Amino acid sequence: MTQPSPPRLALAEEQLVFERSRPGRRAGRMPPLDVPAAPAEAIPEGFRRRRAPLLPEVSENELVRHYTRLSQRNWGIDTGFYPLGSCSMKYNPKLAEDAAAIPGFRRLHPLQPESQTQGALQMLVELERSLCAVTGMAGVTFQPAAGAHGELTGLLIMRAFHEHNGQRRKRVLIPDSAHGTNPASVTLAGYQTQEVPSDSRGLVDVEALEAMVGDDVAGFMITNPNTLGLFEENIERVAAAIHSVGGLLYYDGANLNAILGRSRPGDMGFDIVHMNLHKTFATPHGGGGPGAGPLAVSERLLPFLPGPRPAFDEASGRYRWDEGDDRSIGRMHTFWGNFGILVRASSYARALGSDGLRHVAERAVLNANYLAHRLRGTYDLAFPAQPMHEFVLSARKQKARGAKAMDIAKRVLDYGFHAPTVYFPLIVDEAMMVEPTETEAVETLDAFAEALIAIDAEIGPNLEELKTAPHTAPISRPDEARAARNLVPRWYPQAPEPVHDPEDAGPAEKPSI
Amino acid sequence: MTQPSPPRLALAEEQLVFERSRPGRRAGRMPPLDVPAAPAEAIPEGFRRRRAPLLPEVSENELVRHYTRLSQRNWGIDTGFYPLGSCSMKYNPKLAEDAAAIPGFRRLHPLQPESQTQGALQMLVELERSLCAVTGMAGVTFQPAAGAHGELTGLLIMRAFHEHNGQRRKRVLIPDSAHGTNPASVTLAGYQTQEVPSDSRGLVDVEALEAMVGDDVAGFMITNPNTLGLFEENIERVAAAIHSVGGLLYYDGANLNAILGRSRPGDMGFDIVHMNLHKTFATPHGGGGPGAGPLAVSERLLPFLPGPRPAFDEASGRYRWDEGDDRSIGRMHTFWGNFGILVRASSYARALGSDGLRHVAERAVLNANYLAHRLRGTYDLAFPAQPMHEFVLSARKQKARGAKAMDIAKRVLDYGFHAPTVYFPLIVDEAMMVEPTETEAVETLDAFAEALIAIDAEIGPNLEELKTAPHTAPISRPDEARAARNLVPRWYPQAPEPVHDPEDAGPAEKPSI
Amino acid sequence: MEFAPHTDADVRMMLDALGLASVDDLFAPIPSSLRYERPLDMPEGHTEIEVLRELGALAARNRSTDELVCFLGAGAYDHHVPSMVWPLLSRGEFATSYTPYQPEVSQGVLQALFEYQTMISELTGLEISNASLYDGGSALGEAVHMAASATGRKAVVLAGCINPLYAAVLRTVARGPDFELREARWGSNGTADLDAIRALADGAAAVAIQTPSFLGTLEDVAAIADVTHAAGAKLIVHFDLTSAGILEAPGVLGADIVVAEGQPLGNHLNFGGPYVGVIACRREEARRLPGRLVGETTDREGRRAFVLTLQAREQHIRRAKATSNICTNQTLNALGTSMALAWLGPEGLRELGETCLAKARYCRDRLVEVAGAKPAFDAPAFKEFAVRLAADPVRVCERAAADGYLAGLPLAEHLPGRGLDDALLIAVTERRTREEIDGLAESIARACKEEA
Amino acid sequence: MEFAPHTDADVRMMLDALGLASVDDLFAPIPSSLRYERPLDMPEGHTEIEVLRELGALAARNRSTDELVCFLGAGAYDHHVPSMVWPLLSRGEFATSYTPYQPEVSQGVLQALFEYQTMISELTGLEISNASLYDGGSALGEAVHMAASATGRKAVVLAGCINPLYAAVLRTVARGPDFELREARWGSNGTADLDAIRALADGAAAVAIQTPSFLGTLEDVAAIADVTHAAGAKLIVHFDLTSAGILEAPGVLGADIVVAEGQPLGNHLNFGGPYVGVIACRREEARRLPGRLVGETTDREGRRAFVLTLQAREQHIRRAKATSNICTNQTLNALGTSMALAWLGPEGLRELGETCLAKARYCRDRLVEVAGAKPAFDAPAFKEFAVRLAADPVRVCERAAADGYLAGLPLAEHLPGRGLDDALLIAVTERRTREEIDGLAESIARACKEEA
Ligand SMILES: Cc1ncc(COP(=O)(O)O)c(C=O)c1O
Ligand SMILES: Cc1ncc(COP(=O)(O)O)c(C=O)c1O
Repeated sequence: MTQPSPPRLALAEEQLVFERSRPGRRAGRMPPLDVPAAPAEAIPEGFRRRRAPLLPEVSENELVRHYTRLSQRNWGIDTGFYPLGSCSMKYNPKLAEDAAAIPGFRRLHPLQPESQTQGALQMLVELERSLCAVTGMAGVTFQPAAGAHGELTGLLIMRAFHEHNGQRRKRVLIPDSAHGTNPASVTLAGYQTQEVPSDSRGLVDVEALEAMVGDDVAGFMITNPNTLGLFEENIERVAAAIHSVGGLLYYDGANLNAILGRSRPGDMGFDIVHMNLHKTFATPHGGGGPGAGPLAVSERLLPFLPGPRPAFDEASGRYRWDEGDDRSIGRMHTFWGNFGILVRASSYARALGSDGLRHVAERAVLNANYLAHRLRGTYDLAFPAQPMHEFVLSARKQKARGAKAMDIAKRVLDYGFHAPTVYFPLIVDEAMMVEPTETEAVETLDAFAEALIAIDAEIGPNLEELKTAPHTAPISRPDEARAARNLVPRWYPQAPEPVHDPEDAGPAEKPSI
Repeated sequence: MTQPSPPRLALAEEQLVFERSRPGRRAGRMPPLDVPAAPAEAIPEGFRRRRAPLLPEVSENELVRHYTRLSQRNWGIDTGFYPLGSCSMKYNPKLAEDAAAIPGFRRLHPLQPESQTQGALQMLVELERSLCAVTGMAGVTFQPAAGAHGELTGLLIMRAFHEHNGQRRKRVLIPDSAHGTNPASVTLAGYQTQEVPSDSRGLVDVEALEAMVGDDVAGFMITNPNTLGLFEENIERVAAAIHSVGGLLYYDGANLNAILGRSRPGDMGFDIVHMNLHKTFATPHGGGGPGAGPLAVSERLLPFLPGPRPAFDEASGRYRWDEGDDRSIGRMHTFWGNFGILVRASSYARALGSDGLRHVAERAVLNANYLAHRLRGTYDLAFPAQPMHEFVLSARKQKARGAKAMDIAKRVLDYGFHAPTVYFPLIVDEAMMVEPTETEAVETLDAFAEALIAIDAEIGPNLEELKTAPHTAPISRPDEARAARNLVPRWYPQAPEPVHDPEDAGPAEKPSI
Repeated sequence: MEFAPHTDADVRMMLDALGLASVDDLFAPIPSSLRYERPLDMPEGHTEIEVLRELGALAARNRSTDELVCFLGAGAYDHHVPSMVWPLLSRGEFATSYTPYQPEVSQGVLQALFEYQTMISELTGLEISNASLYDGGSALGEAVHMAASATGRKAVVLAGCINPLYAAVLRTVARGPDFELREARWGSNGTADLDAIRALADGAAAVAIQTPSFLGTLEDVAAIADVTHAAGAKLIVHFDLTSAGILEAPGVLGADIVVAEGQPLGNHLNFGGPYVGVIACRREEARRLPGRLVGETTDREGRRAFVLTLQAREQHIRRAKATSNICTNQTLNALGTSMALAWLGPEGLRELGETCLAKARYCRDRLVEVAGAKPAFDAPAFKEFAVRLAADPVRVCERAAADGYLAGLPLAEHLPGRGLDDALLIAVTERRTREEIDGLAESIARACKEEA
Repeated sequence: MEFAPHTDADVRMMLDALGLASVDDLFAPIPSSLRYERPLDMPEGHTEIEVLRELGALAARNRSTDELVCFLGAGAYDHHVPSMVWPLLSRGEFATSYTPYQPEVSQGVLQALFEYQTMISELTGLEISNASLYDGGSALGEAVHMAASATGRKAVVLAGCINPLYAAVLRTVARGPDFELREARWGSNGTADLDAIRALADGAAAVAIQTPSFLGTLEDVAAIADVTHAAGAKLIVHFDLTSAGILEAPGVLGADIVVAEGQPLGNHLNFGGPYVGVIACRREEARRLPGRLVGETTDREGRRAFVLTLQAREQHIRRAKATSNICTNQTLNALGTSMALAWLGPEGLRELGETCLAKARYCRDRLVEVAGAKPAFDAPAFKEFAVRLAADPVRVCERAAADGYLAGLPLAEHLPGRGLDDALLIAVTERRTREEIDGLAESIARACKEEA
């Protein structure tokens, strides 16, 4: 029988770096001044710092230990299976790290003249071609630093496009299963969000959508496969409905992994597409970022893309920055985007290639279907349709027996896996969203399935242990309400008076995404 | 009260990489052939491999996890305090890793012509100067890959020197407290070892030594401070005795850290000195190696050094390899030694410099004395004299109460530290040899002292737990006798028949060094 | 090179378990009209050896700051990245983890972010830092959002010389909420003009300044704070964290929101990213803060624990009403910043500031002396300064590049119409030696002569 | 830059606890005549920034194989090091650990070494591998010690063309035990001459060969094993592990001890080290094996555990009677070798062999065709081969270097007096492309013409 695993992470607590501090200790030093020191008056009266900042005073030895030990209290893909739905936590090739560390990339200043950065520009132009091939779109901006940044960029393009056509539209539609960044981005772009209901199959209710469209609709944003892992089979009808009122169709690329080389957003009628390279193109997510969220658009939207964009000049055979004209919405990133991540993504695109990317989708969908198949006897599938690269379970049956999705997720940690995404999408009760990705072996899927089945079996005999899980992690469940109520956002040499602010406690069952 | 610490290492077991294997799985691939494939007859009949080797068939994702998890089951300096006596487990600067990774060093072929390797040669020549400064010797060979390799090199030089003088000497003397490599190296050099007793203070019994010398003595090998951490105050008299019969004095540099910039082997009368750069010069020990054991000699022995040696040619201003003449003992390393380690050591020598190295010795000796002071009330000091950079405790009192040095060492692991060296030097009963090094903070020393004191206090109430320690490590005490009796030196798809070989079980209380 | 582990036998077995005949059946949910049956229009896959060869060849077509001695700044700086930083950040447990949604197995990242927040709080003089934004430009945009939300106003005064790239980003994102941007021209000494601010601050949500400014000059934060607060507006300061060892924290001087670009601490130049947007505010504004925020709490056993907190601000809960849309941020880069700060410590940060200050002054003096350059502005500066040259700065830079120097940023392109056609912006970090500075001065002197 | 954490206050407090007045008192045990009071005759300390600048400048004075296309081998090869290897090896838990004396907290290194031993066993065809030796040269020396101990004899026959650098190391270490080295000249086809071996094997402890030989040629291991064993000697084979995917394991063909240089698998060129000496033997010889050996056992709970075993062979127990003096070895490099092998897997290792084989043949053919070179030996070869050129190979190499090629090793210097003054030894790994090979051939052709 599958059993909880002994701890994989370090259980020993680690002091704060500040608590290791001793006055006068040092790690780094500056070279001795080889020029005259600046006179005191170089900094005007009142501009000079009075109290030194409370930075840690710790030796390099202790710093290295500190961060090493912290890392040992953290789970990564390199630690084990990480089936976080919607996040495509696939293997991050080490090849990409080698590529990004080449000094010719890593030590390049963003404002060097084009003549000194031809290789970087060429890399971008070639990556743009690959991303266009994958999405079926006409051109790309690399400026967005993440998916949500791409969304805002896309919505501002949408707005610029409509304004260019003399239209001040109001509404942007999104499915009720949409990710939170979608409505948040809509607001930031100055639009209002309107949610389209899902039908009983978990797909956009096309009739409802058709009833909602109107000529104040700027566009419709959706992932496809959608956040339930289901392919929106009526996407062409959706596109027709939106286009019929002059709206634009926005593709949230979080789930692009499912269809690489198998279907293209451009062919579905999408006008704007962002990609999460930190998902689909396997760049490491860094504990929260950096990512890269390049945005691709169709021909007619090209002029609206943020500038400058990398371009190849046939005549001179040189690469250069193209500023665009005044239709461009302007800059979205201080420089050119998360170039270091783009190098990694480029290495991935080159390694996989046309054939390999297609295999990615095939294996990702195969793994998800296989795992869903293994679990559907024990947990309810939120919707019965054949999923793509991920699927959503509902723990409603388990909840009825006493264990909520959150309990199950926490217990999964004891079994030696990361938890799935929970409580998302919002439209599913006790949602557990599982995305195995293509880089996991079938044995891993089997072991995970057996763990989930074992956890279900614990509900009777072992409920208390389940509800207080995890037991083998570095900490047990933290008091999140207290964290919000009595916000402690930083360390102080003496603990400050607690400040109570009851308003800020979020819902207990927050979407973990 | 100081308590055992929760586990720092991963407790979850990790399969063997072979057990993760699945037929047909792959990680690496070769580029497709861009030249004609070789015809079958390119390899003669009978030369071609018949059965494919049983290498693991594992995806890159699983490989990265495998080695990541294995690492999490291993203790390093970066994990925590590592007071392994005689090993100078000090902080290994990350700066050194950056230096060694510069492509101009890392991707240099050893047989490139001198004109292409001027920078590497210059680095070696400059490092030689620093090592000469530290040791007070005249010249260095970088070929020895570790301390023991340096010993053999030095002993072969000793032999060549005597033979050059027409003498075939027989004996090499070593103290009875010597490290095992010393007598082993003596044998390999074709000499016989003779042990000189230690006196009641833990120093070489000079009178005994004087009685033992004779003109068949090729030389005397010793560390200073010796392996008890005590400075051989009579070293000049020792040198005189050895030199009086034409013998040579060999300095085993394992303890050089204690005297950096404070005293020099050359000034003590040593003729041959090896350094363990993986100790004194802070290069990482890699789980057992690589190290670097350069050997320095006095003027008269220079011609006997292995060639080629890096040299600077004043006339041309170029660096070159100097083969030496036929007095050279010849090559000890296929190429020039562990160059990548030498780059690291060079970065250390440059970072610390003359002032910094002196501070190293000061802090190392201060730390050892402080820690000895904290512990001497609880544990017996093997010898009462003021120690240098390390000290040897005897757990004889504790043994009488039921806990051996080995038990205490194992229990130390539970308290969140690496164990000291135990059962070495052989002349101390229940030896525990503690070398804190200079890079540890006083809080760490205090915490370690308190742990050792707490362990002593466990002997009464908690003896069973102590004697079965460790309890928080990835495994409990392994059956070493069984490992030797029934040697399982590799994995097999099916476990082979046990082969019993009772002879090979070593002593239960092996020196851990 | 592919990374999926499936053998043919695995695929067969799995399809069998699913009762499917072929891999194509997995894509049955996609209408046939939408199935893409051709190979993607891109090269086939390549092995690791080939990919590294290709990308190595591209990288070799760049002339990086390994090759050219870098005096170019303008928002991205060639500071030293301590050797310990990236090996630690690259550890798989950090680098390959997602946002810490499951705190029980994410204490490493959470605690490291909590420490980062503390350091940012110390440097900015404001209590609350978030866990990072995209970059210095987007941080400015988010700060304006905060100020607008706090004041219910929609205008922002850009005062002094703010990096035009930051301003450009702000201009773009201002289109969504229709923020009004009012530019208060800077004075002839290269700093904000208090009267100009006063004239425009009325009814504004915020006044935004940058100090040291894009031109390198130091702004009088306290004075500007007074003017700003008098108009009921919030003061946003874009700050250079590398100056924080010697320059007073803007929060102490009256700033309400401090933003910064964290690249100069612990992050490589990377041709412009990934960098890290820093934002800090007062406790009163905590609920308006964009992005992730880590807070301290306890677990069931009362042990200290760290969690993402005040999530009710964020998109995944508040959705259309969230303070921002940010989800993925720049955590790893933020940890790089905090590791670099921990490595420096208070004394190292002070030394860093003093060193940059002294070297920039020396460089300016040398240029004046050797190359006949004229300081473009006379306000006190930190590590960056503008000089006017006797020849076209673009041509001078080209010539200097041939000598091995990245001489700086010709200002005309970035600040057109400001009479800066002859001006060059030069940054001097602690990595530059006197010899390099002397070499630059000579190279520029030569170039000016040859171009004259 | 110093790494000791002591503040002045720490030092004071600690000295006080010890009742000492000053740091100098710590050195009281050193007689005053031996106290060194001057500063050491070397530069003062430098900061990280400075040290990296200095060493970077030195490295820039080298022309590495990043810059030159490498066809040089002769014992060190420009094979691909998989990207995953060094980031994993560099993890502090591996890199900063000592020899695994405390198995309870060293299972990571121990298990990884056990896996390494298994892979070496598979590749060599012998059951027992140790946990590494220093390098290929010293491994040969240790093998001869083993054979001498097993046979009680003192002579060793060096047959075929063994890398002269390995032979040189053997010659040096042979002085200690007074081993007698007998050189059996190789045949005109560049392989060992069976008759020459037969003539010398009598009373010898071992016959040692290298396959592929230094000249790249393949030896007939089985035939040599017969001759060797007929004389009661042990057969030592120095093997190229990169060929093990296509060449039969020497142990299977009769070798008693197999040694190798592990560099080509997973280790960078590093100007000659750290590399890794490989040694494997039959079970009967386990107690003669030098160095560390990891064995499997169980812990008190019956869980699988790994330990250093058969330690009674080793210096720390057996002292003067130990099988070797080795203590510190090359563990990290051995793990690099096993990671590279795990990455390749059986199929990758086979591909590697086939690729090197094919490319070396193509290269040889091109040189013959384009540059008028003549193969120096006609025996089958693997990845390395010697050709005779129409011009002085040293001069040709100089010219080729100007074209960007590291053309190979002129043999005359390493094998003087063998009539090889016009011979160049060329290695072709899987990293070389057809284009590079064609380029080399053209460069050599040009050079030969110009030198003629
Ligand atoms: C469906 C969906 N949309 C958008 C996003 C936001 O992307 P990012 O985190 O890259 O900003 C996510 C991230 O999880 C997502 O899953
Ligand atoms: C005193 C002493 N001598 C010699 C050696 C051998 O050095 P190495 O392990 O570098 O071969 C050691 C190693 O621990 C030692 O402590």
